[in-house]
Amino acid sequence: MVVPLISFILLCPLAAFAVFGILGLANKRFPRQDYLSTAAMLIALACSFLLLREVVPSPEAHTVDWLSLGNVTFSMGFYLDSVTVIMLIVVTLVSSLVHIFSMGYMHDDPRYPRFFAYLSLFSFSMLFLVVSDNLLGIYIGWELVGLCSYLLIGFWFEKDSAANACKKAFLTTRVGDVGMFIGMMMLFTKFQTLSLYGEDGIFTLAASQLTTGDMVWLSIAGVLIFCGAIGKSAQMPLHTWLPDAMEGPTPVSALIHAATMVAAGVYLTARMFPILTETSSLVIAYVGGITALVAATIAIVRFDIKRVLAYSTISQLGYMMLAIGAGSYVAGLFHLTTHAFFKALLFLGSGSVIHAFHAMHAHAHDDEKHDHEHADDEEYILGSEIPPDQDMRNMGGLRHKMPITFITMLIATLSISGVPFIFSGFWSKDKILAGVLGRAMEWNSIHHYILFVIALLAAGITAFYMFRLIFMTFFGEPRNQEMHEMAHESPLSMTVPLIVLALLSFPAVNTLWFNKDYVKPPQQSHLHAPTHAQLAPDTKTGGTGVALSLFGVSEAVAAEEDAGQGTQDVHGDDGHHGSAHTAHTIAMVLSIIVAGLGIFLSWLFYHRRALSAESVATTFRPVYNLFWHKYYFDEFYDGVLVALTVWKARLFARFDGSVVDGIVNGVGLVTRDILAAFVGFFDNRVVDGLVNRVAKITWAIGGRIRRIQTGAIQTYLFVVLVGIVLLILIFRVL
Amino acid sequence: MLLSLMIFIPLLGMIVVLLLPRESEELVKRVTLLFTLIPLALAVYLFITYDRSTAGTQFFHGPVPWIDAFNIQYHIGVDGLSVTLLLLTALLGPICVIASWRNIEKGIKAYMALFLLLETGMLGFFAALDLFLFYVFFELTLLPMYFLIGIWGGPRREYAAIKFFLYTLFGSVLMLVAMIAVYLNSNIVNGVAEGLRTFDIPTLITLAATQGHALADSDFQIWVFLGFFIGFAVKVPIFPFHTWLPDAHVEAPTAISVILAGILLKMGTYGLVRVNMAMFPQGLDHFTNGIGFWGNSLALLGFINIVYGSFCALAQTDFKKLVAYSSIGHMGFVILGLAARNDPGITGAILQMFNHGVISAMLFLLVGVLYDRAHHREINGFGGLGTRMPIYTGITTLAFMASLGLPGLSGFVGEALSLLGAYDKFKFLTILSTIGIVVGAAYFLWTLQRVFLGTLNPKYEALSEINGREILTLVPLAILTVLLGVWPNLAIDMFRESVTNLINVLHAI
Amino acid sequence: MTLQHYLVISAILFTLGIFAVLTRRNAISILMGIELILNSCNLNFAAFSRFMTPEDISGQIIAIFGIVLAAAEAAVFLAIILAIYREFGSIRPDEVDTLKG
Amino acid sequence: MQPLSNIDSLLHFSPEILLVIFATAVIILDLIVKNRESVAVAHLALVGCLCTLAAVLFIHFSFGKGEPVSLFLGMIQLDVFSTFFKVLLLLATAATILFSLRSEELDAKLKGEYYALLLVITLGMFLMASATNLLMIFIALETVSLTSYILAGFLTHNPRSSEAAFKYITYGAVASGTMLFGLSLLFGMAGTGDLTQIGGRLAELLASGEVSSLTLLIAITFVLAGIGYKIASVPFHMWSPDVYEGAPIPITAFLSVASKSAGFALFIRFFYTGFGSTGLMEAVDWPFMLAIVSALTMTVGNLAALPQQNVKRLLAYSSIAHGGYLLMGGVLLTSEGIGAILFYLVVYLFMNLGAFYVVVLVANEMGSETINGYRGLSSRAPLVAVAMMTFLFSLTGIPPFAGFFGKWILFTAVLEQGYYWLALVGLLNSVVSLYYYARIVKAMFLEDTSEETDRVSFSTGTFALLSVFVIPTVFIGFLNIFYTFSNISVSVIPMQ
Repeated sequence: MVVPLISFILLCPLAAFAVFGILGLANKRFPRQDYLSTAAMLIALACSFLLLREVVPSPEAHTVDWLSLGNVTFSMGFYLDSVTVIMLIVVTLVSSLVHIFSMGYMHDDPRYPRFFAYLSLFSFSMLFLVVSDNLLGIYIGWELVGLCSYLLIGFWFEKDSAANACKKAFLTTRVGDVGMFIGMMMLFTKFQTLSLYGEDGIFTLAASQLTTGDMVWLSIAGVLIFCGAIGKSAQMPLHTWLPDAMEGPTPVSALIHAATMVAAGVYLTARMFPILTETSSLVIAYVGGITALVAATIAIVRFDIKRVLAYSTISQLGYMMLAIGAGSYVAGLFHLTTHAFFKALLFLGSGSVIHAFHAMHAHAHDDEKHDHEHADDEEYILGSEIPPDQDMRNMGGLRHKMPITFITMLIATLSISGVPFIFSGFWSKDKILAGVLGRAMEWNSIHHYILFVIALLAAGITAFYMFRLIFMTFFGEPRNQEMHEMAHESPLSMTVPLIVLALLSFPAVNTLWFNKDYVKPPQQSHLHAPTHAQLAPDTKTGGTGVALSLFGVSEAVAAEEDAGQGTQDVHGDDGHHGSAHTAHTIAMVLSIIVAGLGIFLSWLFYHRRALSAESVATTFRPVYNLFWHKYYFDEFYDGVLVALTVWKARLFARFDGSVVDGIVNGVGLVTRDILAAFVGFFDNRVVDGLVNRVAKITWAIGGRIRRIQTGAIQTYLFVVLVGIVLLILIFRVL
Repeated sequence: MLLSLMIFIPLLGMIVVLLLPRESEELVKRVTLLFTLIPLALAVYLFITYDRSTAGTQFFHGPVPWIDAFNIQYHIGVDGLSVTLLLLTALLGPICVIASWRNIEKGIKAYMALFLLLETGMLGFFAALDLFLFYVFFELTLLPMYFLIGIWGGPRREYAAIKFFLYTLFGSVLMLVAMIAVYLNSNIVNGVAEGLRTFDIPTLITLAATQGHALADSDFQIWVFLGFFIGFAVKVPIFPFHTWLPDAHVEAPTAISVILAGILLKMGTYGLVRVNMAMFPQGLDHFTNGIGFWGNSLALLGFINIVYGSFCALAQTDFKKLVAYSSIGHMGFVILGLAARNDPGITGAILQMFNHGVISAMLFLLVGVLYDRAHHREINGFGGLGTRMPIYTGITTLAFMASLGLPGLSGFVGEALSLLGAYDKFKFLTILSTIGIVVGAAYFLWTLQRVFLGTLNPKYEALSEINGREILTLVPLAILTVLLGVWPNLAIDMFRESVTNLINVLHAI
Repeated sequence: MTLQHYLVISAILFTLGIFAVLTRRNAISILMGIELILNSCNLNFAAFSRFMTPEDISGQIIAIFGIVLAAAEAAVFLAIILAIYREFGSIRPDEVDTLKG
Repeated sequence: MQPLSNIDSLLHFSPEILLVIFATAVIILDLIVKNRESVAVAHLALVGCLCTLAAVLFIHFSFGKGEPVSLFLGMIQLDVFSTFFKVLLLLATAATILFSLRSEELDAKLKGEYYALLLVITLGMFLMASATNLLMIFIALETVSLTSYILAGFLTHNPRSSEAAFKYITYGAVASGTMLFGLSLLFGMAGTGDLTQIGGRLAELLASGEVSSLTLLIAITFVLAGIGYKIASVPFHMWSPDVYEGAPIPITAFLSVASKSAGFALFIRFFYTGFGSTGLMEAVDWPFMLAIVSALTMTVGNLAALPQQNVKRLLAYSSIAHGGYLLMGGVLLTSEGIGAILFYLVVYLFMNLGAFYVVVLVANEMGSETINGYRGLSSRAPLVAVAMMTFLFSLTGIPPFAGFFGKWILFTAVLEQGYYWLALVGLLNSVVSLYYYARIVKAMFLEDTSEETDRVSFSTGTFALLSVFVIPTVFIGFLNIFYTFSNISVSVIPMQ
């Protein structure tokens, strides 16, 4: 029953896309592409729910030979365990909602049908990635979602900014993917397979064959594969593409760049969990942690509503990475799901706000806007130039104008800020913090303490900027009257998804994660001594979760106790149980505190105006600048860039000065203009030149020989004489 | 017999075409199309009826004595590799005819006649089992190619044509020396000559593997390997013998570029597999055993091709030249895979050969479509075409994605396998080669952006969408691209046994 | 008079002939040089025949044939010189150089 | 074998006699026929060739199936080898006569002498191919030379032709003089004029030290000067470009094919019979000398051909280069090598004569001998252009044309003897040669004349003759008969 269901889930969106493709090739149009795609997604959603029953008792892989060589066989197949199912549900759910939302949001777009076709293609690729049971399959899905994001970011490709953004996104992720591919090559050469599960899958083999001697290359392989995740999930230092990706339509940002695709990185890392060594885990954790903090700080000072969300996404993804890196497998994935819902909600909400403004905007300054978009895209992409309909400084007091949007977004914000107990975000985040702290206490490793602190800070800042967003957008006085007049609540097709997502932001629907029997973290066979120990926090809070999600806090501790007992007999050493116990309590308390603090501060700043952001900004000018300039990432690249552009102008005038930014295009520029042009030059002058030189020389010799042929007969006879003499001499000498 | 029929029907077609009156151009085209479709039908029949379970060559014709003085025989047959490439050749035949339907102004009759001759040459080359026959067919493709580029080419066609001709001839004379050397040693065992000399490839392969035979001497094999290698390297082309390719491609008419990239390049790699690897395993070993400079030389060449080709492509502003250089890069993967000498490597290389044939054919056809409309190929001269010609943009995107190795499309499988295989032997070089993947993505996407994305260049407001005939030429290739991307076994089944067999030969030494 | 004397003389003749052919600026002189060469050969044949194979006169026969052929050659040569003179108005060999390269 | 007496020899000598008869008959007929335009004379000469051919074959098949027969007390030898060349030469002569019929540059008044001389020169070449005595060799050589001087200068009132004749005779006279000197030395050392005995004698004398290797070296070099001048090998080649350019085209064609073939016949017989003995070759390593000469010859010929504009001159250099290729076969001392030479000569006959025929046609129709005169030929006379293309690529040695097979067996023979450097030089040269041959092809096909010129029409006879050259040029390589024929013909050449 499993295989047909999954196949069906995959086939629905694929078919929807195929219809579009075939008709498009025949230069026809299918008028209701939107219905088709949406229907496909809904069916897929239904099927994924059916799968819930199928998965337990035991995860299993169903494979077919995909590519069989003489003695090696690459199989394609599905692997179905609890995580798969949950991911399936999340993806299909969010996707369907986004489909519905788009019907309203994209309604008057000239390429309306194409948009849905792309969405379907994306859903297919994402689902394929989720269900496939081997690295190759994952990689395939991985690249395909990359393609879709390329197509969708560049959906409005007339805008040069969009054109640049999509290229940047694809290339940046591609850089990561190459790392991942190298990792795959390493694993393949070791194990001669790319399947993960089954007795001849990588995990089993790794567990059985590898010795401590292999730890080094295994760590390298792990990190390399993680590179793919760095690219896809926009971790530092490859994060710069995600903010630019906001050039795409907002539903896309919600679906791809918040809920699903970017989370694929986390999913991949989680899938790789069993072969992560201590080193690679630590690397992952640090990358995640730093990303979380840095992105959050950047988000504080953005004014473009979508960019704030973009950076918050980066930060949250960092959070998940941190969790996985710190061994809190379940926590990471739990946060992935919760985040998927509330972040999608936030984006869609912002979308509805933008839509409200944009509608008006279209009438008011259409051409003017058009101009400035093409005026100077470089600026624009750096984000210092914000389209007015996304600029929070033009908003304010919208809560009366668009109540539904306001309420739903508020819920989401509470959830992401980790407001205790009734919001799912709190639980997932709390799990992560607890996990990190737990690991720190068991191994009492300084690293994990640092990471824990980072995570706390990030949590606080998150709360701060999210509420900043809410306050600036929905509270206070309208800053831009004229726009405010025009603003209105969005149509039903857009508000319904908001409401649904809002409901999903409550823990009750995420109970699966609290059921410790449902999601079991796999064994990590390559950590040193306290290996098994790291499982404790998860299972424990898993236990707690169930209780808490149903009753109040009070029982939480009690529940925790017996959860503790539960785990104690699993791996019975009291020491760590104790540590885990305390870890969890501390984590929970602290997280509540920082969240509260953040919210309170932002209330002071942006609602009560007891403190003025400006004054603070001026007092801490350097810090503010650092944040404002996103740690000078782009500036740094552009600095390099300018130098190169000057060179370019001088050396390679034939290249047009197309707008380039960000590391990828920076590198692109280096290779393109310096290296490539050099190589091209080399090819023309040197290699080809050599050939032509030879030809010329031959020709020249021909000319010389001609000149001997003077036409005077006596010269000829002289040559004869000399020839004879030479021949004779040569043979006397020899 | 069937095979001979397939090879010589185009030749017959040439004669028929030559007999037609030069006025009736439509008729000429139709007849040519017919005579290219018959081989296609036969090739499909071969493809279906080929026994995938054995490595041996099938559909023999011969050996029929031909020139007794040198024991030269007419001997043809196919194994999995040849059958795949025969199918590719036969497929591109009609496609090119259709592609040339409108845009050949002068001398359509001569054009079609030469094209048919060319097809005979290519088909014969892939089927020949007698070394001499092999060489004759190899050279037979030169003349028509020279004229097709030289007469119907672009402004610098004369330069390009003679350059192509000289380059290839240079390569093939070295090949000739090696070939004669093989022939002369083919009957010497332990220093004493016994029996007849032979050109028969299967025989030679077995001889080269028998102890004490002159052909099995490793030094001899190394030199002969070099001779053949240079001959094929020019065709592939392998750095530094590649500079004829960009010129030839840029000047050649669309259909001919398709043939160049689709088939002629494969003739080089096919020769490497059929002769260099199968016949001289020790020679191959000397260049690929990973010890010292020579041990890495072949892989090094592959790596240089990949990176060098990609960077050159990045530097181009001429659409066609860019595609041409990208071919150089992609053939690098083939070399790398072959150098690996293991299952994934060789399979990947062969797949890459076939897929590149299909994909690059698409790319050149697409360039041609654009050129027929805009009459220039300056990438920076376009912009925003995506709004004017959506279908064209769609197909181009597909081709580009396939070419930059997007999984799910055929380009990926070959590349990935070659790299997987190569990493086993040449870790460092392989990792460096992956640069090619990124750069490849870079120049294709950058081109995509400059040509199709952004604001529409006002010059091309009135650009017409790709028409039915052009779509007809592209769709089969596109289907193949997707099909082999999702179902590589379809192709691999054909030559799995042959590859296994080849590897056994290689490991026998 | 031993064989050597004849050989030396013929060698000298030959060399003179070659020298004349190379240096003279007049076609007729060149013809004379050629005649010298041919005659040195004839002398050789005769001498060899006389000293090496006294009983066999084939050498002398060759010499006679040589003289005949020389005469024929001279005839043709003179005819051609006439033609040259008609066309070029000169018989200086270095002025007859329209064909070159 | 016992040499036949003069009387018995006459029957075997009938081909030569026939040639003489026809030569005189041609002159007489010319005196009788008043009409200057009549082609009767030419046709008579043609008939003469055919009769001679018949006689040659008849004798070959009737008397001992080409068992070597020595005629006129060992003056000349009649065997398969000479028969082979006689057939070859007659073909060349017949072709030349046909060319001359179509060539418009010849003076109508002198037809009789012209064709008579052609037959006489053929006679001389017959003798060159079969002479086995120093005297006969010299006579044959002179016969050929003298007649060819006259033929080269045959265009009265054409300064170029006269100049060609002048240079030719001056050069030729000196060369043959030098050769005669060498012959005299040989005669003196060996004490006999009989080629078949000279070799043995010299070997003995060398062994006994009565002959210094220096003298022998000088003698051989002088002989080489004479033969090298006939086959136009470096450094004795310099007459040929000028003469070929100045002479009437049919004569150029004839010289480039026939007298080269005859020269090779003489060379092979002389060196292999005369200097073939191992002892002699230890003293004077003439094969190595010739190897160097051949390498130089092909290189110089090809390189000098690159910049040429005049097609006749270009073909002159190309034929020098081909002389170099052929010489490679001569240094190997193997029957494969000689067989290769013979086969290549057959191929060369057809492709080179064909090329020159096209030159004649173009000279007639376009009145130009330069490459530019060939521009757009493909559109004006497609068949002729295609034919020329065939000849040129065959000369280059590109499959599937016969030229390739010729080179193929030549290089096989060379490599078999381990002369790798020589083979490599030769092959690289053939790559270079492609360049200048392709220049003509380029002019004919790739460069379309701007002004749309009308198509030139040729008589069916022209096409018939053209196809006579094209068809062999395409198919010789694929037929066994020619290989076997050339292999049989070398059987009489003694090999050490």
